[in-house]
Amino acid sequence: MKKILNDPAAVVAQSLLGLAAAHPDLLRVTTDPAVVSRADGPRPGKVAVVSGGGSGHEPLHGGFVGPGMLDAACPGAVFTSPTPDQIQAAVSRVDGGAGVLLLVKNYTGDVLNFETAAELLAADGVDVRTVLIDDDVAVRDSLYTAGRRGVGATVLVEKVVGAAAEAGADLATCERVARAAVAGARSMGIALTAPTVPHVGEPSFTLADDEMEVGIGIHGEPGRRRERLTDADGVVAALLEPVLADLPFAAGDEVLLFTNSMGGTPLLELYLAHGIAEQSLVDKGITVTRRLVGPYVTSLEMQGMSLTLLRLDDELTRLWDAPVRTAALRWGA
Amino acid sequence: MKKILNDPAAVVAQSLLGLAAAHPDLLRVTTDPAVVSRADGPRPGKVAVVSGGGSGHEPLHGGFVGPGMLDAACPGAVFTSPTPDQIQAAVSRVDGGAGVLLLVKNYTGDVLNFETAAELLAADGVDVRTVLIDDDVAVRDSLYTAGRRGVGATVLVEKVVGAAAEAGADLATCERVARAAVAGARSMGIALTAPTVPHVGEPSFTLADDEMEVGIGIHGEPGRRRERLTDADGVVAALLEPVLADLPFAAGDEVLLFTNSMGGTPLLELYLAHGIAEQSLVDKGITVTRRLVGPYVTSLEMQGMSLTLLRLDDELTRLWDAPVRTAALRWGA
Amino acid sequence: MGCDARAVAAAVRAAAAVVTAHRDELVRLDQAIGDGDHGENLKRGFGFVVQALDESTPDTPGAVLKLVATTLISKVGGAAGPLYGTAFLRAATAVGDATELTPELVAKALRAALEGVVARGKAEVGDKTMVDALAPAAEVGSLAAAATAAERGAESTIPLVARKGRASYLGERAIGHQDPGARSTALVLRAFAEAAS
Amino acid sequence: MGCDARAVAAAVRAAAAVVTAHRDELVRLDQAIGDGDHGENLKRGFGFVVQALDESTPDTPGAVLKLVATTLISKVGGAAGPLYGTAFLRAATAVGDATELTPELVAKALRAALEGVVARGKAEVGDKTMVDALAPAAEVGSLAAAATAAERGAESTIPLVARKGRASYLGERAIGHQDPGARSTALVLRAFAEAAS
Ligand SMILES: Nc1ncnc2c1ncn2[C@@H]1O[C@H](COP(=O)(O)OP(=O)(O)O)[C@@H](O)[C@H]1O
Ligand SMILES: Nc1ncnc2c1ncn2[C@@H]1O[C@H](COP(=O)(O)OP(=O)(O)O)[C@@H](O)[C@H]1O
Ligand SMILES: [Mg+2]
Ligand SMILES: [Mg+2]
Ligand SMILES: [Mg+2]
Ligand SMILES: [Mg+2]
Repeated sequence: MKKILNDPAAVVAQSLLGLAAAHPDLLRVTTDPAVVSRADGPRPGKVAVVSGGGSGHEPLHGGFVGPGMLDAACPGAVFTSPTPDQIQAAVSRVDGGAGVLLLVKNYTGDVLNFETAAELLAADGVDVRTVLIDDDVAVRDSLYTAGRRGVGATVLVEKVVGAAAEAGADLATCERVARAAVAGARSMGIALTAPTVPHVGEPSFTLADDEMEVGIGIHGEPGRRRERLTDADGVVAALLEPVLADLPFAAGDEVLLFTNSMGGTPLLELYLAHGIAEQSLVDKGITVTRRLVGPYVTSLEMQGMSLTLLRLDDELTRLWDAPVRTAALRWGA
Repeated sequence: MKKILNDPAAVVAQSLLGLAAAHPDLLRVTTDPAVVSRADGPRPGKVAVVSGGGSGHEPLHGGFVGPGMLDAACPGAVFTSPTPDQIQAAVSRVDGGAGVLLLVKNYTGDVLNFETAAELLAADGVDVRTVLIDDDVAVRDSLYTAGRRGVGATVLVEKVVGAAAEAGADLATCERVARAAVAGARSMGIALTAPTVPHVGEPSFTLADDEMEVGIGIHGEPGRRRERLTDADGVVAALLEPVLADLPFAAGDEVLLFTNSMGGTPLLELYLAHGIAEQSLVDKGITVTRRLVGPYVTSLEMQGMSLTLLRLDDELTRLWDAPVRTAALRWGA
Repeated sequence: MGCDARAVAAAVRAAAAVVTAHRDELVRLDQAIGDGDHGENLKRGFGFVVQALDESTPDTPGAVLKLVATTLISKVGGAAGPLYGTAFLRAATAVGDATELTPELVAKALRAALEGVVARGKAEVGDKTMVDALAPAAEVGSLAAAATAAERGAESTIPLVARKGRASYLGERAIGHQDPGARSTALVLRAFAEAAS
Repeated sequence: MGCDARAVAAAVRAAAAVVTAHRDELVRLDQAIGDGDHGENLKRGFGFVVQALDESTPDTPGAVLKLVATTLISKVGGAAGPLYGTAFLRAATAVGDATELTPELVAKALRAALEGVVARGKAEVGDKTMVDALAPAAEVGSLAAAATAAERGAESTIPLVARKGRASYLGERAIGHQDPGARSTALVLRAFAEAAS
């Protein structure tokens, strides 16, 4: 295993110390339990927006804590959802008395732990709502399964909901915005290489030099199928087609196009793929009015990428454009 | 070779198209010759700050074009410095009549091509100055060698000079600021894996699973020596000690600490290393007043990191804090 | 051997030891069809359980089970944390204040554990989860029989397509792999059975 | 064979073919002690040179050499672009308006090329650069002898530590590898010699 690492069991805590050191003006961090919260929180009268999940997806979620986005994040062990105690601690650090919105990626572990935390918080009198994010079209959605995974859309949902909360929206409005963003977002990803989880010490799967995993998640789970690695045009088409077909997106739509690196894919390749994706959308009569390009929802050092489309209306566009000041996403402030 | 790529010979041009698509409000891009320039340039009466170099180091330099930083960048082929024509074209796109400062990483190829361009520009009556960036302490500096390489400090120099130019400083002042930043900056890097150049198709070197290259550059050149991979404490010490000893930095200094990923090292590890580096500096009585953490000066998908220290005074601190609006670095705007 | 709080604590320690010994196996199973953390999650969680028992062992079997439950819930995370935690919590409630566990109470606890896991996770037998190990175990009389039933149940997950948990993302590709949670459930029940014998 | 503009253009095309054929070898040499692009850089550059010659071949040997120079300077980048470009530019100036190259003019052109490279790159013999191939070549009379001298010079770089160019970053680790620019210089001169014979 090639990593810059001390004790694998302490990687999350030690990394959080570095995050805190890097952004003293922005963040407060505790390691037991692991919580990242706004330096200027709690904000009385403001809805608190809290998310979290396994570590290894950085900058998600800790890198999105700050004015205009998340109030707090609770990072679990690598690829392991946080515990209810952690979630409760995160909420108590930022609860401004106007209610709490939990943004949860739809994985069994995340759902169960946030569910428990929400019950305990409600029992303590906190007005808490939960919105599940489930944008991954690689997974069939059905009542009888765990449902679609939450992947790239997470950063988009966190941004628009954070903007609404920052502007003073009440809990019901924040929840409505979150559900609208989730409803309009679809994603799909591929991997060229596997991530290596520190406590495992070897790659999560192996791929031949001419193979790619299509329909990959962000936890080193194998994808839906293994295919021959195609050129960039082929990769973008393999991602874009199922995304477009699922919602479906149609000519005339205005969208945000999010071209995400899984971590190890360099910007040179990512921008190349982004350009192809934009051109494909233009060809289909879909107007890209906003974009995000970079490694934002990652899977450690995995090479690969995902595309997320979010259908925009005026409200979502305005919320996307609103100022944000976090470690990983910042504009207008 | 596992890459999201069409024709390897066209990778730079196709990636630039994606960069342009992603940032239409910010950038203008041409591919023949390859030039990235500010959408709002040229700015009459403003010193134009221009940089460039081989591609494969993204977001350097194109990701740093915009208000408060570079006016234009000229990306060469992967790991190959740009040509004089390209540099001339970049300058002509943004020359506002108040002079042009060329920021050049100290490599023979970059130096020679920028030198030729500068001669041709001067012959055309452009007031052009050149500042070489040479911060890599892994390379012995001597009159009889090519001198130290330009690595991590590049982004810091581009930021402070860009801020000075944006605020209306004249060419002499911009040059002075650039020289001051170069004089106060030192870097060192290590690699855990090698990058793969698209037109080569295989990794630039091979390392055993327990080895690291110490004193690596950003072009897949082998480093000064190969050592057994240590833990994160060991890696940070191996980078920090030669950096501190070189200037030298001393107790009482105020510094900017830049913890840079070479591309493939995930943020989880990078923040961990950053935390260790900050603590080491605290222990030595050096005060870290500003930081930058992320993949900013990269070598394609190479895993590894570098540390850069920049000694700060009031002027450099103020210039660092000034607003910047580029694809990769943005605050206050 | 009487089955008082000390005996239950000893059984839990034995389970912790088994889970730790099988950490890598469970990691490998979870790598094949999940995210590779199940062995590490349970090892970490049971490590905290042993630590909590070292600090003070509660007086009744029910209280021991409850301590296991709250520790797992607060320390493990992932799917296994709440599901294992709920199983132990329901078992604790089922045995009440009894100072010794009778075979009847053990059977009742197993049924309660199953009900808790199903209530939380909504999985049915055949969905390729720990329910495939726990459900047959809850139908038989003794711990020894439960362990054997759980082992068979865990093996029965091998040919299945998963409908719950991470493995469900794989579709047909999950076929041929044993569910890690079912395997760990069988391991824990076998450890309990041996400690009780 | 007379050495007019057409003959010089033919020699340049021959050099382009050789450089292209040896692209991978030059990439490998540059990977060992540089950044792996030398073969690609020269292949790309000479490709544009051939394209320029296809469009129109200038009238004099000097004009052909100047077209090679400006094309390499404007298309190659890296260290090799300006250095090769300067070499051809100085050679072009050295031969002036002559319509045929005499052996004396060839020798003069080689010396001018060397002076240009040294003026730009500040390397001396023994610094492990293309100067190690070009300097001995510039001392002899004929193109054939120059090619042989350049080949020996290129091989002489193998045991050296580099003091210029990227290989200088490697210190002792550059020992045992041939300098790619010296090797390509020998290849180009051999192609010229064969075309002229
Ligand atoms: N809905 C569910 N009902 C019952 N058991 C489940 C459910 N989802 C997952 N599991 C069990 O949890 C196990 C995975 O646990 P673990 O790897 O620790 O958590 P995670 O999947 O969050 O990484 C699976 O092997 C399966 O037995
Ligand atoms: N200062 C110099 N003087 C003469 N030749 C040099 C000098 N620096 C580099 N070279 C030559 O350039 C060659 C490398 O060319 P190339 O790989 O195309 O450029 P780069 O080093 O910029 O990648 C070296 O092998 C060496 O022969
Ligand atoms: Mg997990
Ligand atoms: Mg090069
Ligand atoms: Mg798991
Ligand atoms: Mg080279």
